[in-house]
Amino acid sequence: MSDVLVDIRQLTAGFRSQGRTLGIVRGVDLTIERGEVLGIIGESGSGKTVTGLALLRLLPENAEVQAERMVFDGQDLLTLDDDGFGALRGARLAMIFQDPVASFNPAKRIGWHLHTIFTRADEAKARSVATPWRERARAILHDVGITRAEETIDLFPHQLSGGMLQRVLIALILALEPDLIVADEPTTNLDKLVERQVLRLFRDLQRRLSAAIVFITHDMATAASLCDRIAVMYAGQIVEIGRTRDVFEAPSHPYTQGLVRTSLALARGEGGRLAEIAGELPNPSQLPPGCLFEPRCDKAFGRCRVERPEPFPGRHGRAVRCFLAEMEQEPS
Amino acid sequence: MNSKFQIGAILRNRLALAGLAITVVVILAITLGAALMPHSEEDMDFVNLLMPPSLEHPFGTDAFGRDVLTRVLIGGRMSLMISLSAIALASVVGTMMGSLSAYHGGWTDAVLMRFSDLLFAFPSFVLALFLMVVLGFGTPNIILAIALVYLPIFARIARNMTMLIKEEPYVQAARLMGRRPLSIIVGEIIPNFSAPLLVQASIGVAFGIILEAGLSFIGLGVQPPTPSLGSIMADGREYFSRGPWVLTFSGLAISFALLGLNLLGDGIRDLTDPRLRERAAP
Amino acid sequence: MIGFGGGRFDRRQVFKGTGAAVALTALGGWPLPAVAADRVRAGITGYSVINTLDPGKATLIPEYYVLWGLYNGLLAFDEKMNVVSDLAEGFAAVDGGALEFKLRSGVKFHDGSVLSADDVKFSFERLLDEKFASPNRSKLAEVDRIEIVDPLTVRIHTKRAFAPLLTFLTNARTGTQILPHKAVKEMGDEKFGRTPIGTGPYRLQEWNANQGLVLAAHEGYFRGAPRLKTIEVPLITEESSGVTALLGGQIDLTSTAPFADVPQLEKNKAIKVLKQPGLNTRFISLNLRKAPFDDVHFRRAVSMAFQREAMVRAVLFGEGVVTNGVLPPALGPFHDPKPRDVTTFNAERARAELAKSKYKAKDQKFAVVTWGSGWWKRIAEVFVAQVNATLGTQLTVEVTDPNAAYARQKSGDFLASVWGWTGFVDADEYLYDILHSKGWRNFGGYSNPEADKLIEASSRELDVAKRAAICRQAEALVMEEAPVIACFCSNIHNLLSAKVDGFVQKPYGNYGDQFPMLTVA
Amino acid sequence: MSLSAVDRFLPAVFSGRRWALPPTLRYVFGRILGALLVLLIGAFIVFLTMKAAPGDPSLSALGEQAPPEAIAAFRLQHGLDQPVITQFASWLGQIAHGDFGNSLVVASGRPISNLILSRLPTTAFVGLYALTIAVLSSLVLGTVAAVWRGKMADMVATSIAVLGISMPDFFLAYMLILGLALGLGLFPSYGFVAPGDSLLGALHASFLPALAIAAPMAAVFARTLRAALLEVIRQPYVTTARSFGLSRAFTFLHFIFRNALIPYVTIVGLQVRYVLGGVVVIERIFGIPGIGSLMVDAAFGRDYPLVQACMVTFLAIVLLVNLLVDIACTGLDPRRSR
Repeated sequence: MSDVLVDIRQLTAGFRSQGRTLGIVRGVDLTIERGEVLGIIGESGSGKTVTGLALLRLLPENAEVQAERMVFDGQDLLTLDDDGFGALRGARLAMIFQDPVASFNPAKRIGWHLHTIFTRADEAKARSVATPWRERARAILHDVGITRAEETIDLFPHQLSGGMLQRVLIALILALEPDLIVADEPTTNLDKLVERQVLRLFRDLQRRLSAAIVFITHDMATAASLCDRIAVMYAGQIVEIGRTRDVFEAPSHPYTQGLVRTSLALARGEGGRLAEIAGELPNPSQLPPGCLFEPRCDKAFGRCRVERPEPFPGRHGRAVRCFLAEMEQEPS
Repeated sequence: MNSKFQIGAILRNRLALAGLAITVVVILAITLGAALMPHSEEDMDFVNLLMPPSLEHPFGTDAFGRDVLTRVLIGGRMSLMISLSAIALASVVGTMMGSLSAYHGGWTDAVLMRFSDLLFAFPSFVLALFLMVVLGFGTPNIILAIALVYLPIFARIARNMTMLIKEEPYVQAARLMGRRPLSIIVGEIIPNFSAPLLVQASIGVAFGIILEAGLSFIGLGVQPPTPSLGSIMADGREYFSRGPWVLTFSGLAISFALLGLNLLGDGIRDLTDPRLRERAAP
Repeated sequence: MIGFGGGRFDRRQVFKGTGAAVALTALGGWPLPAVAADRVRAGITGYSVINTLDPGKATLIPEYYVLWGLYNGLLAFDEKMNVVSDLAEGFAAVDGGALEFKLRSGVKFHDGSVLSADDVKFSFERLLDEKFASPNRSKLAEVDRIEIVDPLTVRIHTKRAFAPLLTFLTNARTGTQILPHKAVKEMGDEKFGRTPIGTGPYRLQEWNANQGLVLAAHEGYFRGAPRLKTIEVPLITEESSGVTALLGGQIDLTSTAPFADVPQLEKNKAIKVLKQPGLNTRFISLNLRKAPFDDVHFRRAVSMAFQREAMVRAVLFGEGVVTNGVLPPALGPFHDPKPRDVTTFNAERARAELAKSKYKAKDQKFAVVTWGSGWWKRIAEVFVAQVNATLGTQLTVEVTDPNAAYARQKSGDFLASVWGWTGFVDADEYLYDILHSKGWRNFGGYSNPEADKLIEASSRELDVAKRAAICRQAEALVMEEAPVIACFCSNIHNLLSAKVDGFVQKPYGNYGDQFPMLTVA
Repeated sequence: MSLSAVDRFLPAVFSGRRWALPPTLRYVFGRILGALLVLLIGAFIVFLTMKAAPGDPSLSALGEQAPPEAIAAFRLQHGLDQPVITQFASWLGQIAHGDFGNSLVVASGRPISNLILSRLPTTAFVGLYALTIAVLSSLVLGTVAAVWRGKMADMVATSIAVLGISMPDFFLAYMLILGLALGLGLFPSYGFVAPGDSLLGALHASFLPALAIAAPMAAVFARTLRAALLEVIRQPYVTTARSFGLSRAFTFLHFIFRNALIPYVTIVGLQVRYVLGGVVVIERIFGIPGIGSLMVDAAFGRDYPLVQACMVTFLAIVLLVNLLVDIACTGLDPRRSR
């Protein structure tokens, strides 16, 4: 058994609509190692959420997902039927969603959610736990920093704040003890203070479970503070991937460079507007013939307009989808 | 993941399409078709009383030897006319009532909406029956009764929508510019919820046809010799065992027309209510 | 709560254990359409209201249907409409023009009391009492006083000779049925109407307003206890529902039948149809006080402008006969079968009469009032369509409800209205009430002194043949002026399930009086 | 311990900070008061409207042969010649004592309250029967249509639903009589068996009328359920449930269906108006002695006090059901209780 937990080759995903398929994810290659935190960064529409959902096979029915290879812990996910996949979810794979409020069943109390998850986890791990569920619930809520656990158990989701709910959600994941957690912008809807607390929880979570986390975000700084590696997505492709330090300190793709610039500007308190990358994501039905970033790229040249760049590998697992990176590397 | 879905989507569209087709066929039938019929809906033929369906009379003849098909077509026109008038009346009055109520708030709101709630709390057919007894017989009274039954539905929609829209900046601006409330309501507010009104109206027309038929069926219908679908059915019920075709065909005709209207109503709602459209992306 | 649907029964009956089938039903089994042989379900169809079972207060046909089985009159009709004895064994004219009635001895009321002359005197005087305000008071209006000769002999003195008196003392739509003096006094009028006591073959056992009644056999009935112990009488508002109920086995007998269904039902072996032309008259009531019907030529024109035969076919599906006046064929010698020109369709003559009239056809746009959704409505439809076609008028139909139509008749707020009467047993009720200038059913305001004299004379003539001749003469005189437009007389029907026998139909539309005659196979 | 048991076990009892009862009660009381107010105003408007109606109850009450003296006596006895205001005042006074007065025409001289109380169970039985048929069939149709949305099953279920709405109930009633009663002889075409006498017999005898009333309702319910299920299926918490690997059945029952129940119950409650409306014609066709046929008889007979009482009864039933649905929805949807 290697350290590679997830291995994905040429993942594509799109949605059928009015007889056509609109591509969202266009050939993503990804390996995730056990226990690592991988950040996926991109603006909305870049395909990062769809990638995450595709990983757990949670896309709606009108989605079309294909891949050359999708392996989780040695198991071929492509040949797995829906029931088999369902057995993996919640047991070994889990996901945290952007909107904690909408993630809870509004008709049920917090305690019910916890109880349901305990049952699911015990069933997945084929164990029986003697501890009364209420006690377990109290303990796990304490673990995620909810001090008034006893009361919280009896409350309905709508009676809790977003931050509290995100904590509860993390508690649920904690109870499930999965090997891989996909977290889709889990802190986006929270204010700065709560966000910091939740991020700390994530770090705890990762440490306690030694689970791999795919942390999807649009915020470079958040990613940098948490992740071991970072993948930058643009228009359904990973344009740059590498160790956080490498990517952050020496962004290679012009898009990554833009993101880092923006992030630094924000951190310095400058208005981000100037530093933002001008332009918009390409329309999926009218993709440019060459590099997908070319229309917005200030460094584009002739070749970029006619040829689509392949990932150019670098040191420490670095890969960049840009002809410039290829040229820079060539002399050495 | 599955390709059947798409077929389903088309099929669902097809249902709406079928609704449109049926409605068009029905409208053509009660206008052009009725005009082309060789028989008159009123001329009695005492030789051919209660004749079963034949080539000459596809739906048979009634107790007066009148061609049932012709009467169904003309009656359909009458029923539709009654229902359309009633719904038009209900939508105009109800919308104005709801909008004014929401716009002014306070006592106006309390009184108008309590009245609307009250109308709404009676079973629709019971209310219509009561109104017919009070108002007396005749087509204008049927229209009035159906309109009163349907009024609160429009009032509610209008009130809810106006509540939302009246806070919009452009409405506030119009108010600051000193425009009269009525002009603001008619010019700025109502046009902004014409879509749900339209959906409700299309459903209402079907509802009105059923209500008219029900009233006619228990003997509170339009005045003879003018036929309406309900009065033809009421006649047919009188001699159901002797000439079952009269009730059966007029009943099937009304069901066919309502099928079209309902499918069409569904289609319009799907088109205008974005929440019901299948989303292209999560 | 008692009901009358499939397999209905009342709980007491079950606990008594009569009939294994019924008992099984109670244990949750399927309702069985079969009934025990000692009961019959006789539906009153086409009606939903019975207000009172006090003959002195009764006005509605369904009330009579039931009370004919609860009471007896002094006299009764046989199936040929001959007056025969009932509570009176016989009668004779005594000197001074009075009628003397000998009562049967030992006749018992439902409460066990015995009938005596005092009960007769009380019943009639109660009817005559103005404070009691009986709707049937007119039947005895000519009675001067009632004399008790002995406990079983009564004399009725009239103010003057009054021919209809005997028919008015029958157990028909008369109100002159005999009540127990003591019981009525004890209960009071109001209560008596709800818990009636008579001498009839059945007594009231249960009564659910607007739903139906249950009658139980009167064991002390003077002709012997009836065979059928229980008669359920559900009120079935819709005539057509009555037919489906009979076909479905939920009832055994109906009081009427929808005209349209009769031919099919006659072919159905599971059902017996009894029918004959009934004692009724259907006409278009005209308001002679207003234009255009104040003009005799216009009335005649309209009367000759439509085919009554077509009307009978389209309205009654053939279940009736055209009439040339108000006296129906079932009145025997009183009816004149000879067709009259004025009540026979003739387009040319109709238009000729119209030409003589001071009114122009094209100006006539008034509505003919009718009601309901059934055959009353169809009369107006056929009438209006034909008259318009023949004369070029532009009459319309106005459908209201029976109540509003009647209110308008009484107040004179109409020009023409479909109208009719049913169940009248004496020619006087037709001629005097409808056509005499003082008749209270003369809504159109018709007045002809010559006719008035003839009608009055007819009621003084005790010889039937002579009286009938005067009546025919009066009718002929009146109809020439077409104060009402005679249309037809409809058949009366009873539907019986094949296993029920013994019902003898009489032209006035009898019902409850036949309950003791019924047998169930 | 099953999960639903847990859910039931969880409420208030153990926790300290509990406020649920007083506001909820206050809410319920408020609603009851509001309903009573509407009832009162409704009764008032019905009374005034009825007085404006044409026709004369004395004519129906006494029949066509009634002479003028009898009519005058009747009008005097029932105060019909008094001013409307006087009549209304005495009517209100009676109602305050739970007395609707006596019927004038339909059951002359009988207390209306008795009449209505004797009819109410019948209508309630047929209505609830119809409602049960409608709810059960719509649960199946709506769920099938939503789960297999866009597929053949959806097509079939949706088509049945649309057909159900498109067929007037009274026409359906006649077709049912023609086919199932007179044709195949499976059910009686007429009459009513009281459930107190024989429950099976009652269910059998009232099947056709209940079905005729239920069909259009079932269609509306099924469409509502389908739409609600489809709406809920798209909710993020359903995706969350799937991401937890919870079984399909569990997810459907506790996440999807449970939440779709809220709009569904609301619509079912609203449709009670429809049930009561349908009852009027259907009761008449099948000869069922319920409030509906009473109302029709009263209306045609111009039995003013009875029509008024029927209208007020109908109003009261609708208001009561609305109240119950409201409370049920508050129970179903914790977000409502605030």
